Amino acid sequence: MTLVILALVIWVAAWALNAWLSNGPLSNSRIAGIAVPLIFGATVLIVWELVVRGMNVAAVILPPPSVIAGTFAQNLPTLWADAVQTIGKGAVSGYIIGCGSAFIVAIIVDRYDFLRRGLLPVGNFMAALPIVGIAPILVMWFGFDWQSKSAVVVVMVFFPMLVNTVAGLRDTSAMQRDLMHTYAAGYFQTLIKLRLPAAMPFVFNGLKIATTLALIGAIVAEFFGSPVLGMGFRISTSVGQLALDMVWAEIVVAALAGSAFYGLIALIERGVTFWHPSQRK
Amino acid sequence: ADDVTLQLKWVTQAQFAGYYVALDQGFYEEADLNVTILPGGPDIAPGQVLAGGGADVMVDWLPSALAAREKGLPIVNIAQPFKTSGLMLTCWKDSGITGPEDFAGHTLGVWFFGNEYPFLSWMSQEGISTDGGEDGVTVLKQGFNVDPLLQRQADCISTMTYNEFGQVLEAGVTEDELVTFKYEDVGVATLEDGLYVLEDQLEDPAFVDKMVRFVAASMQGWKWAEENPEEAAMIVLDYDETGAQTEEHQIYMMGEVAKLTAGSNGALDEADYQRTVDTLLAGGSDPVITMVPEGAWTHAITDEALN
Amino acid sequence: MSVIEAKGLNLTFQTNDGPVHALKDVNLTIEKGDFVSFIGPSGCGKTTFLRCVAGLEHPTGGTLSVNGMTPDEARKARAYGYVFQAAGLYPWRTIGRNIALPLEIMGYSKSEQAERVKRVLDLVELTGFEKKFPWQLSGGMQQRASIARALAFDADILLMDEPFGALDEIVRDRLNEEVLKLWNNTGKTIGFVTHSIPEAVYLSTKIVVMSPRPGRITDVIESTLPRERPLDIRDSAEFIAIAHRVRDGLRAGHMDE
Amino acid sequence: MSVIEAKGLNLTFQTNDGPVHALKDVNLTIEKGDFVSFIGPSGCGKTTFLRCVAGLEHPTGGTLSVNGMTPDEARKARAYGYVFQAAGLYPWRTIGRNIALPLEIMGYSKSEQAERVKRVLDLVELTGFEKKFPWQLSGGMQQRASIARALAFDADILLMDEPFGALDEIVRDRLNEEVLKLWNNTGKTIGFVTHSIPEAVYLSTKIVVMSPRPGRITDVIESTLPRERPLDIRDSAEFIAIAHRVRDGLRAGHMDE
Amino acid sequence: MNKLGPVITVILAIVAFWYVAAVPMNVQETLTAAERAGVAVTPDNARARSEAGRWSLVFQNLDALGGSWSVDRARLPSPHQVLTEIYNSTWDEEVNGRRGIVNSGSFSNRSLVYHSGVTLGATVLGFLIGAGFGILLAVGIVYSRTMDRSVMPWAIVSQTIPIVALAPMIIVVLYSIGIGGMMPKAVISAYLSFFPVVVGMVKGLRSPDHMQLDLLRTYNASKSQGFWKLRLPASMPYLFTSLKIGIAASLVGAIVGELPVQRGGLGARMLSGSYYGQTEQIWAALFVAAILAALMVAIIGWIEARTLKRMGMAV
Ligand SMILES: Nc1ncnc2c1ncn2[C@@H]1O[C@H](COP(=O)(O)OP(=O)(O)OP(=O)(O)O)[C@@H](O)[C@H]1O
Ligand SMILES: Nc1ncnc2c1ncn2[C@@H]1O[C@H](COP(=O)(O)OP(=O)(O)OP(=O)(O)O)[C@@H](O)[C@H]1O
Ligand SMILES: Cc1ncc(C[n+]2csc(CCO)c2C)c(N)n1
Ligand SMILES: [Mg+2]
Ligand SMILES: [Mg+2]
Repeated sequence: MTLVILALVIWVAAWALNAWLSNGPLSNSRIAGIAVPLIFGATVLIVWELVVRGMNVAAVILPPPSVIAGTFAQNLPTLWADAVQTIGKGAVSGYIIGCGSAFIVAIIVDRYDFLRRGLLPVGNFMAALPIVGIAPILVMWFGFDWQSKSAVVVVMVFFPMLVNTVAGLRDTSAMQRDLMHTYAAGYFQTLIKLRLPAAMPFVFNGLKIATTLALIGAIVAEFFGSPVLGMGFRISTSVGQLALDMVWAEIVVAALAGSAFYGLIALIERGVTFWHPSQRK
Repeated sequence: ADDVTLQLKWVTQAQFAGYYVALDQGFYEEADLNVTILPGGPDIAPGQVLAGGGADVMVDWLPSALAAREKGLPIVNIAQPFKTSGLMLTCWKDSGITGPEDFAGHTLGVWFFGNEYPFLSWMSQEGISTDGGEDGVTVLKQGFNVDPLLQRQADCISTMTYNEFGQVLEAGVTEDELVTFKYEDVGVATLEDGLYVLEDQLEDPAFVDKMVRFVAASMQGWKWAEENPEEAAMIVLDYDETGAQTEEHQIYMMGEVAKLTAGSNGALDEADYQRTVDTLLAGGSDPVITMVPEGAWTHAITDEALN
Repeated sequence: MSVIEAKGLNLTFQTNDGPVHALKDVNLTIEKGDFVSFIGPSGCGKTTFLRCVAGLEHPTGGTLSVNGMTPDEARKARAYGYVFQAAGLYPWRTIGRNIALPLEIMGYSKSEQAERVKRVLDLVELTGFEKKFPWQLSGGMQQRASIARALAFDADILLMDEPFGALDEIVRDRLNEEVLKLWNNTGKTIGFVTHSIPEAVYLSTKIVVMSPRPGRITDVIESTLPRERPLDIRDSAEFIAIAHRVRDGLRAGHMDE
Repeated sequence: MSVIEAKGLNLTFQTNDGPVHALKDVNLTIEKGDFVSFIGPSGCGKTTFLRCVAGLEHPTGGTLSVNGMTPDEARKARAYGYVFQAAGLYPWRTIGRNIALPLEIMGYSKSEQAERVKRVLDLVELTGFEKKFPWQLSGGMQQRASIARALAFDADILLMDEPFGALDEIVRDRLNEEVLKLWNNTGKTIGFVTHSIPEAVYLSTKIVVMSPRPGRITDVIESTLPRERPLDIRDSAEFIAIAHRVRDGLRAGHMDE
Repeated sequence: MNKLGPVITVILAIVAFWYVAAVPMNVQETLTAAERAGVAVTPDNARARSEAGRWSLVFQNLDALGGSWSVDRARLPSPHQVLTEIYNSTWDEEVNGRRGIVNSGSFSNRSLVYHSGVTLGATVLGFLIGAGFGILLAVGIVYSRTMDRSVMPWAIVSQTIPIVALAPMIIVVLYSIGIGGMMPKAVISAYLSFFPVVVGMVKGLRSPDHMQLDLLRTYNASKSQGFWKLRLPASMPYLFTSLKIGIAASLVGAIVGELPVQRGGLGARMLSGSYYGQTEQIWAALFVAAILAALMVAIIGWIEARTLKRMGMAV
């Protein structure tokens, strides 16, 4: 019980510290911008640890963060091999194929208005097909290895990417298009010099959404059949073995990799769409 | 009436007919019990539910129960309605497999989620590596169905006599196209579907009393089911909320399950238990359990319930 | 031969609320070297007329010729440069590359591009800003860059649709002077839309006053001001007289509403 | 007692690119019933000064009093109405409810609200448009609604930041006349920011010419025009003389750059 | 009509492609069935066929492919098989089935109508929780710098966690504190739907420009007046856009929650379809789920159109 009260005290104290950091004299400094979320994250972990220990929560229900950290450190090779299988092979290949083909299809769809009006509503409908239903089908079609995971990721990222890219390609002002018209520019010239650059903020929006989807898709697909390797395999097997610490270690890997993947795309976005008001400040 | 919650290992099907019959026929009610049956499903670990207090008693396989016990979850077998193992490996005959010695180089489908222990024990007893390669086997984590076999993504898959094997046959495959290895026959049988509770709960006489009545009524249900397989199957069907089970398949399943429960009066047979433990310990470099488990079962309940 | 000649021009937009008669019976002749301003209340069809000339909009009646061709042919022959109300620079291109844009599209060689960009940057006094991005420049500088872009390829006709609408009066004065200088130096034919009476009077050889619903020309005023125009010509009696006439024309148009 | 009194006012913004000296040593006294225009090139601090008066910005030096209080106290006492450059009507409220917004916030009773809305709608000649949404009105009508909103509660001071910047010249003329009428009828003290020299001269009793970098007052011109001003006063010699002085002041400010 | 034309064309093209694709996709099963029925096929054993290419099998056995569009346990059931399954498990089951509504007075647990209802309940409950929580969080983030800075980054990280992996554990943990029934599924739905709502709502609450905010300051308006009179109405278009994403996510959440809890619902249907190799059942449940999603999005769209129109914000 004392541990739980301690957790409460720490929570309040950390919140007060964060409130001071955000609103006090340091509020505009870079340090505060980084420290505040970190302090918040650390507080969550400490409170988690104290509550789990204080209330004697069974390790097979929720292990404390310290145990998870230990498991993480001891199983680095396994975690790494799983990540290579799931992220390196399944997610990344699916991400590239899915986003790449959506990009190309978007350009074609955008060119022919008939396709746009026909394909987008159907696409929206297909995008609503729940992935957990599609995954077993794709595992049946593409086998147990990473290819089926890749296929699931392709299906998951395709429509968000398509919709965003199509929206982006249309996101030019009438004036920008008229300008091209006054130069009597052809379709490809307009595409390359106007529409593609103008579409980039949308394209990156799609790419960012797709990062988290790719990761989740690859992991989920492994629940429906896999080799004896991979993050989804490990999570599902470890739950069965009541090795919850290992489950959480994999979740940590997923969160780290997901955030890193997202961050990487955001970084590239910053370079490519440096001109967009949202990137300028 | 006392409340009892039972967590099943898998979805509602004739594998658990005894409990549904006891519920349906009022055996639990007669024992002054108010029983709730929670069906299981993929990725629901019954042990976790038990540990979290979501259930009082669960159905599990002994290997995974022992492994969980070694992991620090103090669960105890209080009854063992299944005498015989229904687990088997089913292979295409045309894959050229005639015995375990031919497994090398083939792809085998295995259930994980705590169901892999019997397979791993068997393989390590045979000295076959499960890491793929020339003289090992490639293991797939098979999903919930027999497609990997039918579509030849694997040469062998795990099946239960009462369920997946039937499905293979229902899909039009004849028995002479197949080679089957029953764990029971190759000497690595482990105890399946037993009833487990948390150890510390057994110190509570009221709980013990509840379990005594529960086990007694459940065994009454099992015996009724063995005697009336078709009606039992229909009862199971009535309790299946997904509406997915078919009459035909459940009747088949009940028939096969009855063969597995046949030899048991509900009390754990120590010899069977010992054989399971030996099998699990025998796993060479990578045994499923590392120490001889202690206190993993008790006759306290069944002694009381069955006299 | 006149550079631009409109005879009985009509344009009706079909909209959800029914047809909008944007131009009605517009007759206008613009000679080579003319500086023609279009002035009139919002919605009177100034932009629409300029867009018809540019081949961006297609009249529903009457004839319109540009350099003796149809507007579409003229557009394809790249007969004019068009300056929009807002600068409309592409934000992902530097000022230099924005100005080079029409040149790239028209297939000029790299060296020719560089040379022309340099020349027009000089003309609009933006030398040194070539490598900057549009948002790093003030509104007036952006507007000058957009004029430079229209000047980069040698079209005889320059169409400007409220190019200085968004700028403050002082900057506007300065750009007015520069446009006049440019017109004097190059002898281009200029069509210029504005809302400002002084601006119209100050710049033009011919002021076209328009009126809305339906959009039509209500007055065409030939300026009597000399070609050489210092800024303080705006305080001269002649200037004020012309401004008066324009204002009266405009007010008459507004009365109808 | 003066209504607004600024003594040695300074305001420096801290930005990423270093400090911006938006107002430097501003001294200004505005008496009750004055109509004061602020004119100057973009970025000279006109808006900033008005916002200081309104208590929306806090000077970093000097003193500023409004009705003898600090600007913040005056804001809390609801001493002024503020009209922004764009109409800034809330699009989800009808014209009537937009005008009622300050009244709701200040806790007027329903019946009082209705009565006042009716009165100011009448004042700006928008009776009958109460139930319309902003986008159903023309720009000029929207701007009048926004003035009505500022008039709905009885503040002695009216601060207007380029209220007619987005309108065309004819509409602007009409609104100018109306503002003058309003000022004559109510005797309010008005602070008015504009970019247009004729507008400033036409409206004001006092014209404040400002200059940027750092923002400061370079000239304060007391108008000699009578309070009663027909539109064609703008062609009078006196008007042109004042306009000249303003233009010179402005050009001097621009020269520094 | 010219709105439907392209859509129908695309659908027809997809259906045509689907039928064509079904031939090579199902060729193994088709030939095995044909072989069992006594038709000669080449190669004549399943093992050799499993090693041959699909297209080569198609061309070697052109006359034995009649069953391609009616195989049991098809890898790709043909469109009419799926439609028949949908019809059988909705109308037919309810009207003619022993447990159907006509004969029993309540929806049959073998019908997708019943299972849609189960899923819908959890979806709506979860959506209400998720959207409500998302809106509250957004208000907190907009009004508190501390929350903005500490919570927002973690809200993004939370979306990189594979919820499907957590779903069974969430369910078990909720069981353990005595929460069962629809609630665990709703919690997963809420987890998936809160994020789009937070993101959209934060954007929406921050959408008023400086001028609109300053206007209120000149009236010396209080914070709550600023919320009710400015921020909230200004956020409406953003709110509805994110609610549409949220409800679709919520449906996915409910289905995910139904996988491990085999107690009815479309998710349970999909799994049992997979469990027994009944691919038509999976496809039928999939399509019904997508139709449900489309319907719910349409309902929110309808409410949006009405609300925005009443607020004068519809264009
Ligand atoms: N693409 C269009 N479709 C329908 N109506 C249009 C279109 N373009 C312009 N109009 C209508 O035609 C009329 C003339 O418009 P135009 O833009 O030429 O006016 P303008 O004189 O340039 O006005 P402003 O000073 O506001 O720019 C207006 O009533 C306008 O609403
Ligand atoms: N919030 C702010 N932060 C930093 N700098 C500011 C801020 N507001 C104004 N400035 C700077 O202060 C100076 C004066 O700005 P202000 O808006 O008062 O000019 P203005 O005279 O109203 O110009 P305009 O005619 O363009 O409206 C400008 O250089 C501007 O960039
Ligand atoms: C995820 C998961 N996969 C496989 C099994 C294996 N299993 C054990 S009993 C049983 C029923 C047999 O008909 C099955 C399939 C499981 N429990 N959970
Ligand atoms: Mg126009
Ligand atoms: Mg300003």
